[in-house]
Amino acid sequence: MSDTTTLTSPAAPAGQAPGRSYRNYGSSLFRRIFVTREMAVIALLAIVIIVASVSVKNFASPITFSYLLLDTTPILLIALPMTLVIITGEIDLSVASMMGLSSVTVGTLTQAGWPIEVAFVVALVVGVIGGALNGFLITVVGLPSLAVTIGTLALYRGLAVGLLGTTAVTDFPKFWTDIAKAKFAATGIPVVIVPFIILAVVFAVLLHFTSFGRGIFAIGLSSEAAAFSGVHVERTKFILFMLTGVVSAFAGIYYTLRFGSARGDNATGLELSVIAAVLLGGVSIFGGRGALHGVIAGVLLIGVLGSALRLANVSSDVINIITGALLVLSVVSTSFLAWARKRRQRRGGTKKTAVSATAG
Amino acid sequence: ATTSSTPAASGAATGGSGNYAITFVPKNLGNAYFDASDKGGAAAITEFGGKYSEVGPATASPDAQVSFINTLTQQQVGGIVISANDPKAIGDSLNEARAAGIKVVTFDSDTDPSYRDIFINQASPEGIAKSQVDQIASQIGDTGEIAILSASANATNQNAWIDLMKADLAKDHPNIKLDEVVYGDDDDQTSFDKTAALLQSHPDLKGIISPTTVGIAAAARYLSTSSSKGKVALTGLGTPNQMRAYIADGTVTSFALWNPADLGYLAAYADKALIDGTITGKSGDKFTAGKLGSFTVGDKGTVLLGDPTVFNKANIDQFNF
Amino acid sequence: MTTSTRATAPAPLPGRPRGTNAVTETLGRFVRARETGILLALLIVILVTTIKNPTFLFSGDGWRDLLLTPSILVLVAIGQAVVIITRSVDLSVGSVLGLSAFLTGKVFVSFPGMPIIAVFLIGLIFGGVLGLVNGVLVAFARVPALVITLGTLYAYRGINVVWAGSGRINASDLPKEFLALGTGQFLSIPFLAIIALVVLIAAGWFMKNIRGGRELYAIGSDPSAANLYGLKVTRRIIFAFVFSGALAGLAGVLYAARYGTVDSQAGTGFELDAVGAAVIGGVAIVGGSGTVWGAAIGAILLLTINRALPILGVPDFWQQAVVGILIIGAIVLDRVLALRQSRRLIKERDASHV
Amino acid sequence: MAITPDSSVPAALELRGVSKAFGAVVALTSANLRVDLNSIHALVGENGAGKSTLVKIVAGLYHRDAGDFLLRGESVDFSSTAESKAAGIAVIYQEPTLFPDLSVTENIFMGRQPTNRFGRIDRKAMKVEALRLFERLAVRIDPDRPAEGLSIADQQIIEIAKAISLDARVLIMDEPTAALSGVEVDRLFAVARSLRDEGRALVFISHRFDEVFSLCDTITVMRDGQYISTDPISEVTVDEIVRRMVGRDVTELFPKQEAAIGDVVLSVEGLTQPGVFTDISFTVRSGEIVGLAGLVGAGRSEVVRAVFGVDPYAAGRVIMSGTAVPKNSPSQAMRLGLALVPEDRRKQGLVLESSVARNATMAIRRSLSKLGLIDSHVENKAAAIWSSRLEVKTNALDAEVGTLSGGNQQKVVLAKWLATNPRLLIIDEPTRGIDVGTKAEVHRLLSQLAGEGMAILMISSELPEVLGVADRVLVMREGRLTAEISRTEATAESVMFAATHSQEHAA
Ligand SMILES: Nc1ncnc2c1ncn2[C@@H]1O[C@H](COP(=O)(O)OP(=O)(O)OP(=O)(O)O)[C@@H](O)[C@H]1O
Ligand SMILES: Nc1ncnc2c1ncn2[C@@H]1O[C@H](COP(=O)(O)OP(=O)(O)OP(=O)(O)O)[C@@H](O)[C@H]1O
Ligand SMILES: [Mg+2]
Ligand SMILES: [Mg+2]
Repeated sequence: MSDTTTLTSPAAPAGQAPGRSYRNYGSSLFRRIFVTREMAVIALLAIVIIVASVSVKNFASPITFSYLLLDTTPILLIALPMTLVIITGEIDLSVASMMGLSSVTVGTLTQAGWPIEVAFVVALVVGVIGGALNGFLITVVGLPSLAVTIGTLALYRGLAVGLLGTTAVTDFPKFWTDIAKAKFAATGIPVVIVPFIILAVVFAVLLHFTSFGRGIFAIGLSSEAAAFSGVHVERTKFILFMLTGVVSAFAGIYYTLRFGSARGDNATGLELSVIAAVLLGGVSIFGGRGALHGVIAGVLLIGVLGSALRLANVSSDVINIITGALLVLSVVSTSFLAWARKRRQRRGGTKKTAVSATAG
Repeated sequence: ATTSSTPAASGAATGGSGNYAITFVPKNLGNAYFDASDKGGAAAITEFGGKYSEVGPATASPDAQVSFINTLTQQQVGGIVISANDPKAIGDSLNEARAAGIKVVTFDSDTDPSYRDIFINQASPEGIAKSQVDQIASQIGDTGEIAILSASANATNQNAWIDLMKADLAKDHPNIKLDEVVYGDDDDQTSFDKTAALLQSHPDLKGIISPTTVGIAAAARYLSTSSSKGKVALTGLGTPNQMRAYIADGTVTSFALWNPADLGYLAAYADKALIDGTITGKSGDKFTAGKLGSFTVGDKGTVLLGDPTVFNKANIDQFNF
Repeated sequence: MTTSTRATAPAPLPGRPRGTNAVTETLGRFVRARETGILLALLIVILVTTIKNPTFLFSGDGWRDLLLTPSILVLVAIGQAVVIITRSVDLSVGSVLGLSAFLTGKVFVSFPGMPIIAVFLIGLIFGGVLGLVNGVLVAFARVPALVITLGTLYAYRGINVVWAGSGRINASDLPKEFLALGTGQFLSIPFLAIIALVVLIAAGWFMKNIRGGRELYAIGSDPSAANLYGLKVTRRIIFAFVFSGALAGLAGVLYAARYGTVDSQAGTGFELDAVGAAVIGGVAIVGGSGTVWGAAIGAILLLTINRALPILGVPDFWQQAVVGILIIGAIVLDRVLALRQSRRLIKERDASHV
Repeated sequence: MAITPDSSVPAALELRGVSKAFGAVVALTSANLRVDLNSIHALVGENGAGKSTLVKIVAGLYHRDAGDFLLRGESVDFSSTAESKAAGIAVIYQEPTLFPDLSVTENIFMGRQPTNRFGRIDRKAMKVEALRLFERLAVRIDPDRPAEGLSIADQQIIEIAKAISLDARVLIMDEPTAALSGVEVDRLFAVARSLRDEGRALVFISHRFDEVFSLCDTITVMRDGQYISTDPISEVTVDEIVRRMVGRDVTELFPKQEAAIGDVVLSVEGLTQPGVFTDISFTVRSGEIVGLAGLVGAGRSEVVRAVFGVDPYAAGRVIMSGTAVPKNSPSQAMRLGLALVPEDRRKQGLVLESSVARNATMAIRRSLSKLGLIDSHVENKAAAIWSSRLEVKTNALDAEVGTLSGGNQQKVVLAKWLATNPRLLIIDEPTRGIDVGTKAEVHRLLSQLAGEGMAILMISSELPEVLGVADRVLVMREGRLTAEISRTEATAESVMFAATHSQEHAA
């Protein structure tokens, strides 16, 4: 401990001989990147695509992927903010109802003669308000998010159904309905993928490369410790719920245009698909763990599997069974792998020599 | 095998493809009514040597139907026979299917005419509405309060019938008052609980019309065990198998339905005629549908099956579907 | 008025006069209980609706439906509450209910002479086995229950649809006596309500007074501490899921008896109602606290609101919105009452310090 | 009270050549421990020496990789804590582990509640028994209140009550006194001695040598997961033990440097939160170390939490160099130069499942980011600076903090807050669970930081620490400030008097 004299405040240059030096990582780069839950999902996705291309007739065509993207875009979109919400240890079950409400908002306003662009804006504002209501009840009143969003799931759906009643609004400007379905010529890639990619980049940076994101992970692992470190726990959650609301509203607008139909029951039950995909993508429901690339792969995996099986004339019930089993298997397998690794280490453990940080 | 993203085949079919792979897409699977109708379709397709299959979503939502339609387009089937969950939402995907040369027939529940080649109408809406109103009127003595238990709030056919019933009631049955229309979402439990609520909120209710097979069965089940049994009349559209017990115990006097198997049978033959190029769906086209004889395409590409059958104690045992 | 907070510890305990004090203490505990607020809300709903339309309560069918309608959900919510108390959740209950209901019908179709009691047992055991699958996956794989049961929700439902196809069980397939159970009454109390009440009392007693029950609370309160205590965590978690599954299975049998029609979609969405009922009834979603009584009251409130709305003149289309508002209102009310109580506790502590 | 280490009587508990590794981290290489009945056995060693790991092996929580484990001469192999419990071993773990939602009584008796004939839990008997235990420990805790919200000290006492009530033949206590103050410690020792005299074997782990020497009969020293020595306590001195622990000489003296005391940095005026603390006013100047003393439960932690903005307060003001510190906003407080090292490092100080690097840079993550983005290389570099200065023992910077030993975890918390370069450092129990070498170092560090002009507010339940380090001592009792004593006047007596004055049960 001869170095104790060098203990100075960090304002002093960092170059002075420290007492110890540290390895940055305990395992190799290869292990850190490839032996992860996210990579497992991505690998599985690749395998499913390859197998399906070879064995399922009509699968390996661009049209498969353009349909796939058109169909899964709402889930892809909502999965982004949902991932962040779940990493903080909360959950939002009201997303599909918010899609319905946003859809109905666009429908009623255009029906009443408003310009559709204004209707879009109003729908997004409705999304912000709905998200803020969730956020308010959860962070300010202090209620559990599962309970609150079960309530708003009913409320937002109820408002949507109440507003439109039996009617469905189907008259939308062709310009907009075409955009929702447009593809980049020849490639078959739908245009809606552009806003998704932009949002995906924004959310990935927000989650993985900002101090806000660091706070999100800390909240999920220990919100008390996060609060003691100056993380705005409540504010962060509030923002995330608002983001979820507005992205859900955006997905609702897309849904309306894609199907050219605004109805109160649009997208019913989509929340479970979103959550299933997020969990499949390796996000821990207890919070604190997860990454966006895994989530996107998770959504696509469910989507690709579904379209391959449909093409292979597998009925929708069997597809549901497979989706459910996949979800269970994926989480069980991670804990099984962890268990197996532990066993292996335990057996080999005694022979290893002490590897710890070298004293300076 | 890759196909180009926009199939070259033109929409204006001159037919003759001979591709008799016809797929039925019901509103949802696990629905007895569609089970019966699709069986009729299967019978017809076997008769003319085509390839029958059935796909569909587990719950009745339009977006799920779209995925299936897209898949069928990719699989290059010859024809699609579909009961639409939304008049508009599945339209684009149907048109893409038609652009790929697939012949689209809607049955039971239609889309906008621009999205399909032909609609097989089970019965004329006017006929259905009138038969329902007449039955309830005779059962309650043409006076008193009634209510309607419908399927989902967006069901196109239901809403059309209900509007016609309202008009009919206003015109010919001034003493009958329609208290309320409630929606059981074609779900047993919801319909059941809505029936209970109806009876509670309208103590003077004399009759219920439920123009949906799920709804009428659930309502009958509730009535049969409540103190209103025999006091509140119930009629509507139901299948004989589901209603047999309630006709027998007197909960229900009569109800109506067309034969769903015939509906599917006719739809299959109509699709064959389109595939063959015998018809194109314009008004006045004629085709023969096996044992059902010959039919003429009417206004807006609609083919009418015929009048519904009214079931009562006397005739119910002759039917099994 | 009570002896709570920082007790004057070694003070002789048994010196307390029995009569009045015990009564006030029980009363005090009741007033402070988390379930009280929600019970109050339920009574208000019933009262207001009855004033608007007396037949809501004072008519044969009204009284019967008040008790009958929530009975099935009460059963499922009891099981759900037990699972949530152990810091898990069982989203597969709706699918288990559906499968069990369909099985019930199939049993009667295949073996028309089957005694009704045997069908009940079959339903219980069948549900228990499905719950066992959940429990084993959750407890051994140490995977969050929400994920596992979301998976089995899909899987069980899928099995149901594959099995049932487009088939359905109609009332005419079921024996008369069995159907009579679904709506019949004993001393003007429906059988279903009696079954639910018996299960409720048994479960409530178990959770409060038996070691196994208390250990469920402990596990939910802090699983790692439960491990350090040497509690049989795995076994208890499996038990909770088997219990929830068995009750969902029983509920499936009762569903068949009550509704008479069962298709492959029976029980869809029940999971959210059950979780909602438990949460509304004060069962903390993070485990460790709440009672099955609360969950049962929550279930009754949820369904009674549903039935009251049309009577109160809320148009059909707006009812779901009102239900949403009421759910939120109920949990906010619960929260406000809890806050008030903790504030009161602090005040009492201050007073005792002086 | 003769100690017979090599008698033919089998030891109550014996471990020979035990090893244990967690992945690449080797916690124990060859640990020995032999505990006799009728004795209290001290187990000492630096942070991370492997004491707690050894305890957990005995408790059946971990399985040893190699070595022998004998109980009364017979080889045993526990695969769960239930088995060790059944074999007569009770353990108080280093970190209290209670069920927050359950009542204090239920916490004590969970899993073995008294029942009547029908298996129904006999609540009354249970409560009477709990009150009896508390009486024996001379504490006042409401047996019906939930464990949620209890202070660490009270939690520790419940752990002790729980262990005693097990009536075990072997009682192992892993730093039970770390959170306790004088009175409770004395009481605990009286109970421990009476248990010994009843013929039981006790193992006592502590970093406080005065306690070890006053209580124990035998002492075993461990270093780096290895057995070093076992001696009767009367035959060794503190200096010798310390030398064996760290492998060289250490002075336990607190090297207080004189620092120029400057302007007022923090001033707190009339801070009040009903039921917790009342009318608290004090100042801290730059270069000054202010000690905040008092019995456990006096409300010291609550005051500093309110100052930092984690807890609310009803009335009063907090002023930092003339600027008002807004209520309920730790991040604003941090911006104004406050730092708080909280008392409960596992819940409040650290995100246990996160890496050393993430934790160490948690409080400076905003200043580390460029254009709003954080680079993990920058993060690692920043984390390494303070970790290395405090000699944090870790395998790599991405190791989960939860896998570090208690003392090393505390160092990470210190690193995290020193990295913010605060003007006022509030530090709640700075050396709880820290070994002697590091402790002296922390004190030197505090002194040095003060010398550089930092203002320091230190809460400590250890009187020698307060007296040795502080320039000025504030004393709290039952939520009120009762005395302010300058360094020259501060003695053990004067501080204790202010802390306990007018308390009936004061020792
Ligand atoms: N679960 C674990 N996973 C990985 N490493 C661990 C784990 N538990 C302990 N260790 C490591 O084992 C070593 C010994 O830790 P242990 O907690 O036994 O030390 P200790 O002597 O009790 O220290 P202290 O006095 O600080 O409490 C440390 O290096 C620690 O990091
Ligand atoms: N068992 C209890 N019952 C009720 N209130 C309690 C109990 N224990 C603590 N409190 C409240 O919490 C306050 C502070 O407790 P705490 O032990 O955290 O104080 P502290 O002086 O910061 O102790 P420490 O030495 O651990 O830092 C007390 O003043 C008291 O009001
Ligand atoms: Mg330790
Ligand atoms: Mg404290």
